[in-house]
Amino acid sequence: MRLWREASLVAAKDLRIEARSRIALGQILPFGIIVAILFAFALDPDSGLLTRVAPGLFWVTVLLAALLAVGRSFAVEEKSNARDGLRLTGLDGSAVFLGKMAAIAAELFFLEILLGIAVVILYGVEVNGVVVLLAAAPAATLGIASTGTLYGVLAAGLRSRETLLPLLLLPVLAPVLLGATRAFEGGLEGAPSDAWPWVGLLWIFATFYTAFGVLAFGTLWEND
Amino acid sequence: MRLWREASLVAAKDLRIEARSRIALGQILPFGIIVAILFAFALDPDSGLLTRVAPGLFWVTVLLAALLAVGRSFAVEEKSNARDGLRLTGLDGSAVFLGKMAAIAAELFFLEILLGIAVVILYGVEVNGVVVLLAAAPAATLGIASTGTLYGVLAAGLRSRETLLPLLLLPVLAPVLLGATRAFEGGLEGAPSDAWPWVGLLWIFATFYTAFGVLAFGTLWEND
Amino acid sequence: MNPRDQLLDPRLRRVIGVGAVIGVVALCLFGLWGAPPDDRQGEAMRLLYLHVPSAWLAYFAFLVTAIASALFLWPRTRSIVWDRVAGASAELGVIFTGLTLVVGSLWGRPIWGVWWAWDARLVTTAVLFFLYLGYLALRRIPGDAISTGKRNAIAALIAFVDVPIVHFSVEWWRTLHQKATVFNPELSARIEGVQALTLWIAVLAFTLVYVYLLDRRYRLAVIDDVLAEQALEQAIKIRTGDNPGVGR
Amino acid sequence: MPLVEFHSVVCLLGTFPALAGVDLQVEPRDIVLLEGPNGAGKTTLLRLIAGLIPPHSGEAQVFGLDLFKDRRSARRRLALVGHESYCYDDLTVMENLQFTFKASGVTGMEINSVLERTGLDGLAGVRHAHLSAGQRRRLALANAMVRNPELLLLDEPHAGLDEEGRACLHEIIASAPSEGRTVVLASHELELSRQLANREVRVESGTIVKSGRGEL
Amino acid sequence: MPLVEFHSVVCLLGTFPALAGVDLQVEPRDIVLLEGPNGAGKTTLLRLIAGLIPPHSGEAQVFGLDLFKDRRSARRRLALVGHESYCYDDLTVMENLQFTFKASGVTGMEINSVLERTGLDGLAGVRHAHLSAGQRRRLALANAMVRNPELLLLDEPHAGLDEEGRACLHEIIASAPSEGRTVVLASHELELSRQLANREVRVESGTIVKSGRGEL
Ligand code: HEM
Ligand SMILES: Nc1ncnc2c1ncn2[C@@H]1O[C@H](COP(=O)(O)OP(=O)(O)OP(=O)(O)O)[C@@H](O)[C@H]1O
Ligand SMILES: Nc1ncnc2c1ncn2[C@@H]1O[C@H](COP(=O)(O)OP(=O)(O)OP(=O)(O)O)[C@@H](O)[C@H]1O
Ligand SMILES: [Mg+2]
Ligand SMILES: [Mg+2]
Repeated sequence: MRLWREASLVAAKDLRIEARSRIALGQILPFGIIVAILFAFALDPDSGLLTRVAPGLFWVTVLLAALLAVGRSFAVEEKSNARDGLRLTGLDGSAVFLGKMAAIAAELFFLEILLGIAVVILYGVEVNGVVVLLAAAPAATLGIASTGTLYGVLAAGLRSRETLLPLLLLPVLAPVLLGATRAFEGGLEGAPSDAWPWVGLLWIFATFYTAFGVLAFGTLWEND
Repeated sequence: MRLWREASLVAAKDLRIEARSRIALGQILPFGIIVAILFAFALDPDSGLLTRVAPGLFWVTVLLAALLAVGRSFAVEEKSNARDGLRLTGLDGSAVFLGKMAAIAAELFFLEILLGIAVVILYGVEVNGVVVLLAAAPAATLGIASTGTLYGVLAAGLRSRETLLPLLLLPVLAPVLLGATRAFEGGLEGAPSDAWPWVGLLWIFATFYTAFGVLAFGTLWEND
Repeated sequence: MNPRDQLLDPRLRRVIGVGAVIGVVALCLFGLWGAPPDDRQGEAMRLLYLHVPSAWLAYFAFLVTAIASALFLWPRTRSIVWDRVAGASAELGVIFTGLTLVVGSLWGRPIWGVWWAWDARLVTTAVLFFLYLGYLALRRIPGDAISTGKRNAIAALIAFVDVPIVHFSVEWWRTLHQKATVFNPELSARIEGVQALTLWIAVLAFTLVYVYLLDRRYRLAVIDDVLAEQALEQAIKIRTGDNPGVGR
Repeated sequence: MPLVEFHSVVCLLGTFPALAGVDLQVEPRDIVLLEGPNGAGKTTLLRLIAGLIPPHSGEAQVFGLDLFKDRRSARRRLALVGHESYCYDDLTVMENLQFTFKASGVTGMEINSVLERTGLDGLAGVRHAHLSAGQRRRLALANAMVRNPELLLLDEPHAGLDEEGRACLHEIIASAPSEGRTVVLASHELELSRQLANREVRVESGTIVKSGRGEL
Repeated sequence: MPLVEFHSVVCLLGTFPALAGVDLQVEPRDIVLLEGPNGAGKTTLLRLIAGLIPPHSGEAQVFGLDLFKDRRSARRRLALVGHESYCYDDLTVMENLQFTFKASGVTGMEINSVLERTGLDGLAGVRHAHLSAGQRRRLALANAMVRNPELLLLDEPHAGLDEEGRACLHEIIASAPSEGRTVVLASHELELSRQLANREVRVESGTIVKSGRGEL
């Protein structure tokens, strides 16, 4: 009970800061859409190639946006050394993890919905299995958010945070990226039935990373 | 003369800081290579599609690495408000621009060489026109570095620098991205002769953006 | 707990060292002359005797890293020994992964006609390589022994997730790379005769080399720690000695 | 039982022994003044007591809890005012205080009374980013007080405070013993601080060179 | 001709009038003390004189140059020690000073003598990131002195300095007139600063309420 109360406190704080600085809405989203357009640009649009690679591009874009969101979530703690203040409150590391992760996941999910609409329109893909998409996206999002938060705190406090984060995060997320792409391929132009194993894999990942994060975050958070 | 002396002072400072924190070499480069691998993975490998999209992916990756490099270049000025110190020295805005741009371009160029080798090996593309590549890459690099520096200072000092920068930068660089991609398509698998107009375009861009930066940077730099 | 400064008993280590040399010589003899060339792949097939054991030893090294990390995280068994073992084993694992990649790539050229393909097995192996490079980079960031140890251990446990993915990639995806011959889902090896014998000699030789190098690398870590401790004593002397300057 | 009990504690920053063997005891309701030259290790000592950095060797206990094993439990019962404000730029003074208050799960403190005590009444709705240096300092103090700490660690709390701010600070320090609080204070404002402290500890080059009641 | 000449200057931070009509004149070789409560606008005034922020309205001249039109030329001839150190974390003390020195293109100053004057001799090779609060403050002072400024602006330079550091600071301020320097100093250490200043200006709520020679 206490864990949830504390986690929601942290999530509320992060979301309030985001709401005030309008970064998720005002900047990360346009960033995502611009990257989507750039890809389309770089990939020679008239070859019909776009619809085929749309799922992959969608998730690579989400991943890049997630890097920004995670970086921002910990940059907020860096300024005026707020991180030390948060540690001094004696909040449980697991609560901080769940709170930060929930805030990032919420931002990403919001982004995915709008980006998804943009991709469907821009790349002209068909949606065959909405249910698959709706089952896959939250799992992938949770996987990305939890790993991102875990690695965010690993890199936080190091002077080179901004650049170290992608380096650490991208390889670990490769399986999530792959699973999400395959699931979306099934849900968009392909056969939804092919996608279900991938959705299962994604949920396994999400559960595993989240549980691991809850256990491990405290250790990372406490020590410097 | 004085402009060059001052610019080289700034460039030397930035490169020394980079050399000490080892971020360009130790982190941005692996980041680039990992992104290259991820792209390849997301794009369904066995279809022979990769060699076709290699130039586009190469430049998108360089662009993303450039975002990191520019962000880092201005993050360095933010800490302890070093930016105000730099402004107080009374250095010419144009010198600061040229210095920072040169340091970023040097880092990017280094990255491109190694990333280029990785892409040739990993994506298995053929190199038909080395001269074209060698003519196009520096132009694109200068274009990216100059625009990056110009927008970097626009975003610097704003609390939301990290996330605002990509948003500002990516649309402006779309033409550079397009030109560089087309030029590389010609220089790699295609016909080098097709590429030359694009190389010309890239040089025009680079010259224009650099000249514009030299003129405009001062204004942006002076005001807050 | 008194952390041990030798991983293996010196006599045992010497035996293993000699065994490793013999193993490698035997592998050369069998691999180059003893085993017959493959009916389809010809001489190129001999690369198998490097490729497969190095891949397996990479798995094994990362497994050791993961187990040592878990032991470090578990408060009851926490000891600097496990952190050192984890680091040493991960370094060897990266080397073996690199060897797998290089040899596989050399092998791919004559057999598949390309150095590299975007095959799930190949890509997951490359990801594995970078993952542990990242882990090693993280290990280099200084801090106190316990905190850095925990941080490293957590990163190692996350990274290990990729190992089963590499192994099962040939089952989960349609790959250019061939499916498992030995540790397949049916657990019945499809390799026999002198070829099988040579493979097992190779695995044995690689394992001995691994254990020997692990011990040596561990020893190096111990020496590093001793040197750091000495440097610290020196630094404390300098700091508390009466020296001019602002508090230094 | 002393609140803080250190025996030959060594603490490293990177590889540098910022504390090179410190012995220190703080009794409940003491007001201890840490003084010493720049770079002596006062900030490091305070952060170590607060459990923000780990000790390297020696014996270190705060509230009887071992700092080698558990740095979190002790933290709940103490507060630190550091060189920086530990606040979020985008939250207002009130929101920052409320967050700390709820996150620490304390009782027996009213945010409004803390605002008054630190002279921040008029600024409750202003964002941290818009505060002046002295106002941030007051907020840092308020942020510590709102947690109603048993042990209050102050790192150069005078810096940047005006006359009124110093008066608020002194009121808080002076009434600490009666409120059941212990104070450890690092400061270069020796004249002001000596009036308040009942013990003075001199730190030099990472060790404690003198320690005693009253002026050294 | 006064070095600084302000007539009813208004300066906005965001939309907030941090300075709401300031009249100020600083004569060459003056040592002016700015005092006033937290949030009065002292820092804003110093940053304005330094040309780091633009004025909104009124008349503002420094070295006879109009701050509305040209903020850069005046900057070459002055230096500001602000709340932060303006230095690069990854460069050493010496490298930071050398960069400032070369970038300002000054003459008639030796880095080593500045290091000595600020008591930083032993720290030339240490990175800024590894300095303590007081050491950073000294470096900020050295970084200003290395530019050999005609006008030296100091924003709470006492904060964080130990006894020795304060002695260095006071030597620098006291010898400013004889070295042809003018000093504007914002500080809450009134007793210490009054001994040095020959003029005192009181800032309150963005305006100057009193100004005069000697104590007000
Ligand atoms: C860069 C290219 C390659 C990489 C990264 C790679 C990677 C691997 C890995 C990681 C394993 C261990 C699999 C396991 O037991 O879980 C493996 C096994 C194996 N590889 Fe490769 N490989 C590459 C190229 C090749 C080529 C070109 C061939 C031959 C045509 C080949 C044939 C084999 C065989 C026969 C096995 C043993 C399979 C078993 O018994 O499980 N590999 N490879
Ligand atoms: N990462 C580091 N590596 C090496 N030395 C460091 C590092 N961080 C701090 N130091 C050194 O540790 C010493 C202790 O610093 P500390 O901040 O504790 O001093 P202090 O007593 O608070 O000084 P001040 O009065 O200036 O605030 C300083 O000499 C500083 O140079
Ligand atoms: N961006 C902003 N928006 C609104 N108000 C601001 C902003 N920035 C600063 N202020 C306000 O401007 C006022 C002037 O601040 P300034 O830093 O100049 O004060 P100061 O005299 O230096 O105070 P101190 O003694 O605390 O350093 C403060 O009241 C502050 O709250
Ligand atoms: Mg200090
Ligand atoms: Mg101020």
